[in-house]
Order: sequence, then C-alpha cells, then structure tokens
Amino acid sequence: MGYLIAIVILCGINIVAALGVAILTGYTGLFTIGHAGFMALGGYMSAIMVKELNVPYPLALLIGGAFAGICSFIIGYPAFRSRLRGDYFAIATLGFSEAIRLLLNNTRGLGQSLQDSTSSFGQGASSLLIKLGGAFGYMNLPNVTNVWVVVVTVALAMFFAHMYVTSQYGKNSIAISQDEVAAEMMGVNLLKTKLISLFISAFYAGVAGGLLGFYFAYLSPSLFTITKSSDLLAAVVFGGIQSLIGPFITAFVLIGVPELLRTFAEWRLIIYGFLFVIVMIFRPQGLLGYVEMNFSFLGRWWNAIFRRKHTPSQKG
Amino acid sequence: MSEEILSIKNLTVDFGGVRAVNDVSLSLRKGEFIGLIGPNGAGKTTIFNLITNAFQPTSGEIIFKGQSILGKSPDQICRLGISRTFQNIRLFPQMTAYENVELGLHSTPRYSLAEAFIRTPRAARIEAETRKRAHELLEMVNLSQHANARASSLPYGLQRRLELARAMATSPELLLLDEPAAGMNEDECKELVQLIRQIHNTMGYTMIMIEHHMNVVMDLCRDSLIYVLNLGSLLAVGSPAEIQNNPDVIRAYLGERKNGRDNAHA
Amino acid sequence: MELFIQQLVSGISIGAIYSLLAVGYALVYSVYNFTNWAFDAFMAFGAFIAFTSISSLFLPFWAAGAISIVLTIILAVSAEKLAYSPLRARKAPRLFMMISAMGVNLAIVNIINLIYGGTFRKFPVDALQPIFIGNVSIGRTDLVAGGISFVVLALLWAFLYRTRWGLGVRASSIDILTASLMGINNNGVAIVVFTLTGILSSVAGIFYGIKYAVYPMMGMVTIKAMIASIVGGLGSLPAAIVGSMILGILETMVSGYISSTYRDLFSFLFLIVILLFFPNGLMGKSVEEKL
Amino acid sequence: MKRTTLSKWSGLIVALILLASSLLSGCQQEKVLKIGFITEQTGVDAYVGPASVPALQDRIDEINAKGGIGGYKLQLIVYDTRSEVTDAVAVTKRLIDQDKVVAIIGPSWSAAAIPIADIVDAAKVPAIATTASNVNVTVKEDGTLHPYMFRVCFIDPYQGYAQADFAYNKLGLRKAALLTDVASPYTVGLHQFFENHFKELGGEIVAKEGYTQGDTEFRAQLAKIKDSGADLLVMDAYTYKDVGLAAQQAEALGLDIQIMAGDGVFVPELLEMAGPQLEGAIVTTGVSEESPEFAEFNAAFEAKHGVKANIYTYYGLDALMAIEYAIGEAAKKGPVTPTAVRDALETMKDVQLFTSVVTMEPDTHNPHNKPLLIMTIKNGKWELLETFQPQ
Repeated sequence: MGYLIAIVILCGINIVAALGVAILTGYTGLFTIGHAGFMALGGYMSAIMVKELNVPYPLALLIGGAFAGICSFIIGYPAFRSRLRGDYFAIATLGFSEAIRLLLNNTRGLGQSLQDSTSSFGQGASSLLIKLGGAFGYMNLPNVTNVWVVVVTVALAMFFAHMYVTSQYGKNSIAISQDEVAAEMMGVNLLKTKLISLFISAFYAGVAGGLLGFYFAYLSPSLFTITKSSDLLAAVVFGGIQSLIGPFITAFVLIGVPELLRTFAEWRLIIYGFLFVIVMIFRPQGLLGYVEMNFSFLGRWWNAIFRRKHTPSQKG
Repeated sequence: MSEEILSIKNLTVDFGGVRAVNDVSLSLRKGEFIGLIGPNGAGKTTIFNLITNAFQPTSGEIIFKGQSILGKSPDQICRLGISRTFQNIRLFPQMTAYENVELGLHSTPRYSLAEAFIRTPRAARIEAETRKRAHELLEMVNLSQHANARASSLPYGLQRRLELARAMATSPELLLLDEPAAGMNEDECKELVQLIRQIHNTMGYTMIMIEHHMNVVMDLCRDSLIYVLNLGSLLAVGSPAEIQNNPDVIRAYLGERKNGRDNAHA
Repeated sequence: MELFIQQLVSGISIGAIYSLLAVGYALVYSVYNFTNWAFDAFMAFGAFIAFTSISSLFLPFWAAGAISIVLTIILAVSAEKLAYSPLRARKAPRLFMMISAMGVNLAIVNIINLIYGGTFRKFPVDALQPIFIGNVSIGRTDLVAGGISFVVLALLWAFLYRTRWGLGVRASSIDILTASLMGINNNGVAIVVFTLTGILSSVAGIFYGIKYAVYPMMGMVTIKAMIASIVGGLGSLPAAIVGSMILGILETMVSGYISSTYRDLFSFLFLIVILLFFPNGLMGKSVEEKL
Repeated sequence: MKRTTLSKWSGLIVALILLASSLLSGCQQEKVLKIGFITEQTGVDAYVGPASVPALQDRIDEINAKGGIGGYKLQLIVYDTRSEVTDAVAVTKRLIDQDKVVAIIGPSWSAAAIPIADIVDAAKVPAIATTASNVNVTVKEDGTLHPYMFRVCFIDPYQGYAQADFAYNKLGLRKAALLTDVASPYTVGLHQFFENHFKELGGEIVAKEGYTQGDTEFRAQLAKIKDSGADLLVMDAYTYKDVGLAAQQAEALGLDIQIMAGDGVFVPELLEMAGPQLEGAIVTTGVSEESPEFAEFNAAFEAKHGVKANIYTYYGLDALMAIEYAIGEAAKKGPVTPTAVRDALETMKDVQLFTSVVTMEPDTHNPHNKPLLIMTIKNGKWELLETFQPQ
C-alpha cells in the first residue's frame, strides 16, 4: 500500500508543477523547457527556511514559491521586454535551469571561497552555502510531505489556477497566446501580463520543488534535470492547451503509468517524442484542450446555502 | 465644431528604399467622420499602423489630444483612446464572440491581481458590469445570438461586426476602421453603413474609415471630408462631391484614359 | 602569452563547430520562423551513421561521410514532411511547431540511445598529430574541421546567392507568402532548406564526433549554437557565424582566465545581457511583424 | 463548442486508480526470501547494469539449486534506476513497500545512496551500496551511523589517501593539478582527501580546475594546467568518458603529464576510448578483472552472457554473498527478518566474499582494510603495479 501512496504523492507534486507550466504554456502560449530550474530554486529556498530558520512548513513553501517567482524576472524581463518571439524565451529558460543546476552543484566551492571573508554576512553566507552541500545534496530535511499535505496543496493549486485563468488577467494571457499583436492593439500590456503568468508558473514550480524536498528529506541538483522539464511539458502538451483538468489527468497518467510498468522504461521518452508529434498534428488541443473546469455546480450550491446573488459566468 | 483631437504633421516613413508615406498632414476635430481612400498600396493601412504605433515613422508628428504619441506602445495608445479594426481580421480564433468583446473591456484589468485569486465582492461586481457591458455591445452590432459561437466559426460579415464591437469595447475616442466593408455584397454594405452611422451618432466617436466601396464612403462621409492618398502622398481633400469630380483622383484611380472619356463613375 | 594564443586557437575551433549548427538553425529560423529543436537528433544521427559505416562496414572516412550526409538529408527532409509541413500548412501557432520539433528530437535521440546504448565511443579515425607553433599546439583535426566547415559555409553562401534555388530560399525567408505568390513552390523550398540542414548537421555531427566522442546525447551542444545564433542576430547566416566565434572564444577565455567551473553560467549570462541591450542580436535586423 | 463538465470525467479517474491497485497485489509464496537489486540499465551509466544482473541471477539460481539457505529459497528482484536519483529512491520504496524484500543490493553511486540511507533506516530494511564510496553514505554529516546502510567498497578518504601517498612517495611527484567534476560528490570527496594528504606530505596543489557532468570540452582547463607546470593531473572522474576526453585533448595540446584517476573509471570502455593516450596512467581500484583469480570466472561469464564482467559485477556479487552469509546466520537464530539480516551484517567477521575476505566495521558499516590495487595502463592493457595496504 505504501508504494501506491508514494506514487500518489509523486503525481501530486508533478501536478502542482504541471499546473504552473499549463498556465505559462497552455494559457499564455510561452514555450518553456526549463521549469526544473524554478523547482530547484523553490525547493532549496523552502528547505533553507525550514532547516536553518525553522520557519513553519506551509509558510516556507510559500516563500520558496515566491523566491522562484521573483527569480523568474531574471529571464522574463529581458526576453519579454525585447518583444522577441517565443523562441528566445524557450532557449533562455533552458539556459536558466542549466545555470541554476550548475550554481547549486557548486555551493560547497562557493562557500569555501567565501570562508575567509571578513564581514559577518560573508561568514553567514559561506556557512549556509557549505551546508547546502553542492552536489552532495542538502541532507536530512524534515520528511513532512505526506499524502494529505499533497492532496490539500493540489486542491489549493487547482482552485487558485482556475481563479486566475478565469480572471481578467488570465483571459488577457489567453488573448496573448492566440494573437499577440491584436491583444496589444486592444490594450493588453504584453510585458506585464507575461511576467505575471511567468511569476505564477514559477511560484507553482517552486512550491512543487519544496514538496519534493520535504518528501525525499533530501535535495540535490540531480533531482532537477532537463528530463524533469520535458516531463512537465509532456503533461501539458498531452493534457491540453488552455485547460487545467487536462494536465491534471495526464500528470497522473505520465507519472503513475511508467512507475507501474517499469519494465519498458527506456521506451518512455521515445513514446513521448512520437506522441508529441502526433498530438500536435491530429489533436493540437491535446486530450482535454479548451475544456474548462465547470464549477458552476459549486456556484449553485453556494447560492442555495447562502442565497446570495452570485451567478457564475455562463460558460455555455 | 469642437476642438482638434488628432493632428498629423508631415508624416513620412521609409521601408528600406520604398517611401510608403510621404509628408502626409491631416487634422481631425472631435466627433468628425472622415474617409481615407486611394488605390492599393497608397499607404492607407500604413498610416493606421503609424497611428497605433505598430512601427515608428521616419519623420513627422502625430499629436492626439495635444500630446505626441510617437514613443508610446500600442497598448498605451489604446488606453489613450485610439482603437482599430484590421484589414485582415485578427479576432481571437478560439475565443467565443462574447470573450472577444469582453477582452476589449478588461485588456487593462480593473481589479488587482490579489482580487483575481480571491474574487472579492468588488471584483465580482466589476465582472458583472463587464458582462453586462459586453452583452450590450454585442446587442449594438446585433450579434447577441452568436455570443457563444467561436469567433473562427462565424461567417465573414459577422466577424467584421464582431471586430467593430471589440474595438468599441476599449471605449475609444478615435476609432480607425480598416476596410470594414471588404468582401461584402450590396445589401450587406447598406446594413453596415446604417450600423456605422448609428454607432457614430450614438457614441460620438471620431472615426477614420479606409474603404474601397465608393458608395459606402460617399454615403457615410456625406457631410464631412474625404482624404485621397496616392503613392504615399496626399492627392486631394474635399467633400464627396468634389472628390468624385476631381480629375487627379480619377486619373489616379482609373489610370490614363487612352480615348479621353472623362469622369467615368467608379 | 602563449596561453592566450592557445586559448584563442581552441576558442576558434569550438566556434567552428558552433557555426555549422548555428547557421543551420538560423537558416530554418529565417525561412520558417521557428526553432528547429530537432537539430540534436540530426547531428547525433549523422555522427552515428558515419561511426557505424566506418567501424562495422569498414568504409573509408570519405565514403562514410558521404553516406552520413545522404542519410541525414533523408532524415531531415522526412522529419520536415511528417512533423512540420502539416502544421505549417494549417498555419499552426509557433508553439505547436516547437513542440512537434521537440517531439522529433526526443524520439530520434532516444531511439539512437536504445540501439547504441549510452557509452561514449571514439570516432574510429586515427587522430591526426597536432602541429606545434612554438609551444602553442593547433590540433590538425581542428584545422581540418575548421577548413571543411568554412568550405561548407562558403558553398552554402554560393548556393544561396548564386543559384536560382538559392534566390527562392532567400525570398521565402523574407516573406514566405509573397514568395509563393511569385511562383516559388513552397515544398520545393522546404526540401532545399532541410537538405541544407541535413548537410550541416551531419558535417557538424562528424566533426564533433572526431573532436570529442560519439554518444547519443552529443546533441546537447546545439543549445550553445542557438545562443550563438541569437547573439549574432537571429535569422541572418553571417551573424550566426560571428555569434558562434564570439561565443566559442568567450567560453574558452572564461574557463581559461576566470573559472572553468562557471563557463556555462557565463554563456547563459552573456545571452541575457545580449537580450537586454541588443534585442535583435549584435548584427540582427529588427524583424517587424507585418500587420 | 459545448464545454464538458468535470463530473463526466471523474468516472475515468476512479477506473484508473482501481486498475493501478489491482496490478500490484502479487501473490505471496511462503518460505521465499526476496532480495532487491537496483542498478543502471538505462541512462548515462547504462554500462553498469548489463554486466551485473546476469551474474547475480546465476548465483541465486546456483544457491536455489542447492536447496537455498537455511531452508529458504532466494528470489532476485531487479529494478532500473535509469541513472536518476528520483528513480533510485522510487524503486527502493517499491522494493520495501510492495515486494517486501529482506535486503537490497545497490545503488552504485553516492548521489543516490545518501537519500536511500535515510529511507532504509526508516523502513528498517538493510541495503548494501556496491560502489558508492562517499563517506556520508553510511555515516551522517554529524557522525551518527546509518544503522541499515552498508557498503562493500572502500570509502573516499581511504582511496584519496592512497593516491596521494603513492604519487608523493613512489612516483616522487610534487606539483599536482586537480580537474574536478563539481556535479559528482564522489569526485569532490576524493579530491578533497587527496589534497589533504598530498599537502601533509609536502606536495603542492598548483591548479584547481572544474567542469560539470556532461561537459566534453576541457581544452581551456588543460591549457591552464599546462601553464601551471603541474607534473601530476588528478582526475577521479565519476565516469570513464571524462578521463578519456581529457586524455585526448591533453595529447592534442601537447600536454605530457602523469594522469591519475580512481575506481570510477576502471572499466574496459576506457581502454577502448583512449587507450594509447592513457599509456602509463595510474588508476586505483578495489578489485580488477585482470587479476588472475577472476580469469576463469570472466571467461565463463562472457561466454554465457556475451558481455564482459566489470568491477560492478564483482561488487554486486560481494554484496549478494554478504547477504547470503547474513541470511544463514539469521536463519540459525529464528525467523529471517530484515532486522535480523542487518544485525548479522553488522557483526560480519572475516567472511570470504567474491573479491576478498571482509570484516564489517560495526561503527562505520564500511569494509575494514579492503586492499587497494594500483593499476597502470601498458600498451592498451591494465597491469597491476602494487597492492596498497593501509597502516
């Protein structure tokens, strides 16, 4: 039974990150192949918060997410400001996540080189960097992620993602994904909207990184390789463009199934590759593209219970 | 009439060797409706693109409500009150008609990001208002019954009207119509003229319309001016009657008449 | 002083390999306006075909090279036909083209990995002895690689600027719609462009194999070529070469004089700086979206 | 287009979960002990698995043919870690929770062994790392012991110490350069202990260059090392390709230097890749397939399975034989539970395994005084120079 729980937890963690990618790629049309970098940033930051400053665990996750979000401006601002096509952003995300992994691998070296610095800040930073353990990994973190934590986080993540994509900000990013020029002509501030979408998606990846860290009770740069980024992308591509429920299901299938059928593991990426092409040609909107989660039944209950005039937008 | 809202002074733009717009000046008062005509490649759409800052002019001034809008980005210009339709329709294909129009209303979100996540009563109220306004606009261009149809699935004429409604949704003061009647037959044109006139009267927008259908132009600009562009420069300005009889315009449009037949009506 | 010249020589030789890939990448980008992510796969495929034809079919180096080029062209053109042109015909958004390209890449690289396994193989050609000028050594293989890559680039330039087909390709790179109106048949251009891509990637694959080793994941180096192409100015071929040289030399100087551990960090930061201050690259022309 | 609602899809999700759980409930036979083996069959280190899985399976079949141990039949359950830490951890959990193994063999690299140590401690199932030589695999940062984690190879300090000792005293080298793969704890650890002892002896570290996993370009670093006048290049890379590539590029740069590496690169593929360039290089390892006593095993193994045995095969057999011994001991005292196997492993004294006689140090769970072989490459072949025995 424990093993099934392990799969559910791993699926849950990947769903949170996949939702982030869904918002960025599915809804705003920005191709990203480096989300593992944001997961790493979030993971390490929330681990530091809990282990070094013993900040309460949920708050640490939020701080981790916020840190990843803020760091997303490093690549977001230059790529979006220069009004370039999506390609530059995609390449920048790949470069970014490799650079993050390189930095995380070197924390011990960095720490040692800072050791003889005079200022107390230098000393503090150096001891922290050495504790991060570089390639050795950041060890014995509190093993706090259990199945309930993941279920609650996934539920919250789905709720807020739905709230965002149905909000005015979300609809603006959908417009950007469909015709950037027309959206701008109609008054949508491209830079701001894209940066917001990127911040949220990096936030989600950061939280997912934190969950992963507290599940393995250990963090190492080798957890956040390019295969992790392509898994997340696969979840959104198969799940469906402009849909949250699609990536939710596919993230489940993509993590669960290979785990169960371990025997033909090396075929996994080959099948993904062919599926990418087939999905793009025959069903570009993916499994459940454009299928909005229809919470209207929630709205009806809400009315019945509170009798308040709150008619959810008619989604036909 | 009222004070001047838009003034373009010696606008010039070169693409590589080609001079697309050459020293065009134009001025418009609030609520005026002018036509902009000229043969293909005369630079009409280029002027629209310059106004909405799709790209920068080589020289010249564009003053809107007293301030130059050269450096501004297209979305800033839209917020200042200039909106447009496109020569080749650029609706949001996967969105429904309703969502297309609604986009114009919330392109600058009117509640904070935090309120987006936790829909406060204020945000809910703004959403409700936006919904009402969007349905009103659809009503104006009588597209209400197609509210939930996907934009790309609508017939051509309806897409034109949807683009008009979306442009109006950004509550502009200056509305640029880029060949709204393109590809329409006679009675569709009549319907469109009637719709545009009604919008012009009720909303009081200042409007510039590029159009090839002469009857649509002549009808809508009955009591206002028509600017004629040819090879990037201003050929003539005048009332519909003057323009129709102006020899340069005819020559530009119909080219040299070998056998000298004069003022043949387009 | 010799160390500086040695680093410079190494930098240029790395730049030569980058330029082969960056030019191929810029070519596809200039005509079809999308990032051909499948370069890794084409390059690895080219290298492995050459490797197999030498090590198991015992063919001489030149024959193996020819076979590799031909087969890589077939691969590239069929990838274009199966994965890209249906999307292009439907004017699918660029995001879909990129995902499809990523799919082609994942599939082919992992098929190679499945067949050949992950081990690193030495390219079965006897390493040529380096030439020494003073204490500075210039690898003969680098010279040959550099020479051939410049010959290939010169041929490419001649093809583009001296032949009718070249004109067709350049026209479509400016505006594919107008080009097709002018009677340039679109899929003809597609075949030509992806034939050139096939040649460039197989040559790059072979020389990367000789210079380093042949392994399924060798294509990861194309990320550097993409950065080089952006640094130079996306879409223009000479800019891709200049960008590659700059990136190659910068990387060697950084790992030589600053710190070798952070070499890739610097290449990434260099990309960010270029994006910030030279949005269209050092030599790029600003590409306006036609309304 | 009508928008479908969530409720319609929930049926699918429930069906999915039912399918997953039914797949897992394998049947339980009595009197069979399951032993888990996690190894790299795909991914970057795919050369580790293929040579060790058949060897272990043969051994298990042999034992079962002779009636098993203490009345128990053995069953080997193999999972592929895909050379990724996340997969190694996931399959370990699967072995513990689902397959209910009595002991686990592997992983083979420190980056995965360190997190697995915490997992096996919590689950109280013993695991024996095969070639993970980082100190923190069996002992936590703060010095406390991982009760359920063991290993059959020596640890970095021991190998780093031996390398420094041999280079300084035997080869008389004084100026060493370190080329470190910063992404591998194995390399970082080894170079750290090499530097400590080399400086103790009076040697000097004249250059410290780095690269990261996956890099293939070392020219710049090697040029700097050539400039630094170093007479020894220490490159304890985690995979043979780094040393192979560096050797080729050193030759291209005209850098003539003594190269020294660790047991991570002691695989036949290294000779194939850069044999000529590595003539005279020194490689330290715990066991060598060239040593005579394995010749007969190697031949039989290659004939039967068509793949060459390597050090991962021998270390795998060492771990398996240690578990066999432990099961035998536990069976004498009562039911063979994972904890009973653990206790037996901890108190192992002078037990003949595949490669040598091993005593498990109770306080560190590392094999005591395992001999270290100093090998060199002479015209494309491994040759034993000396056996190093610590004080």
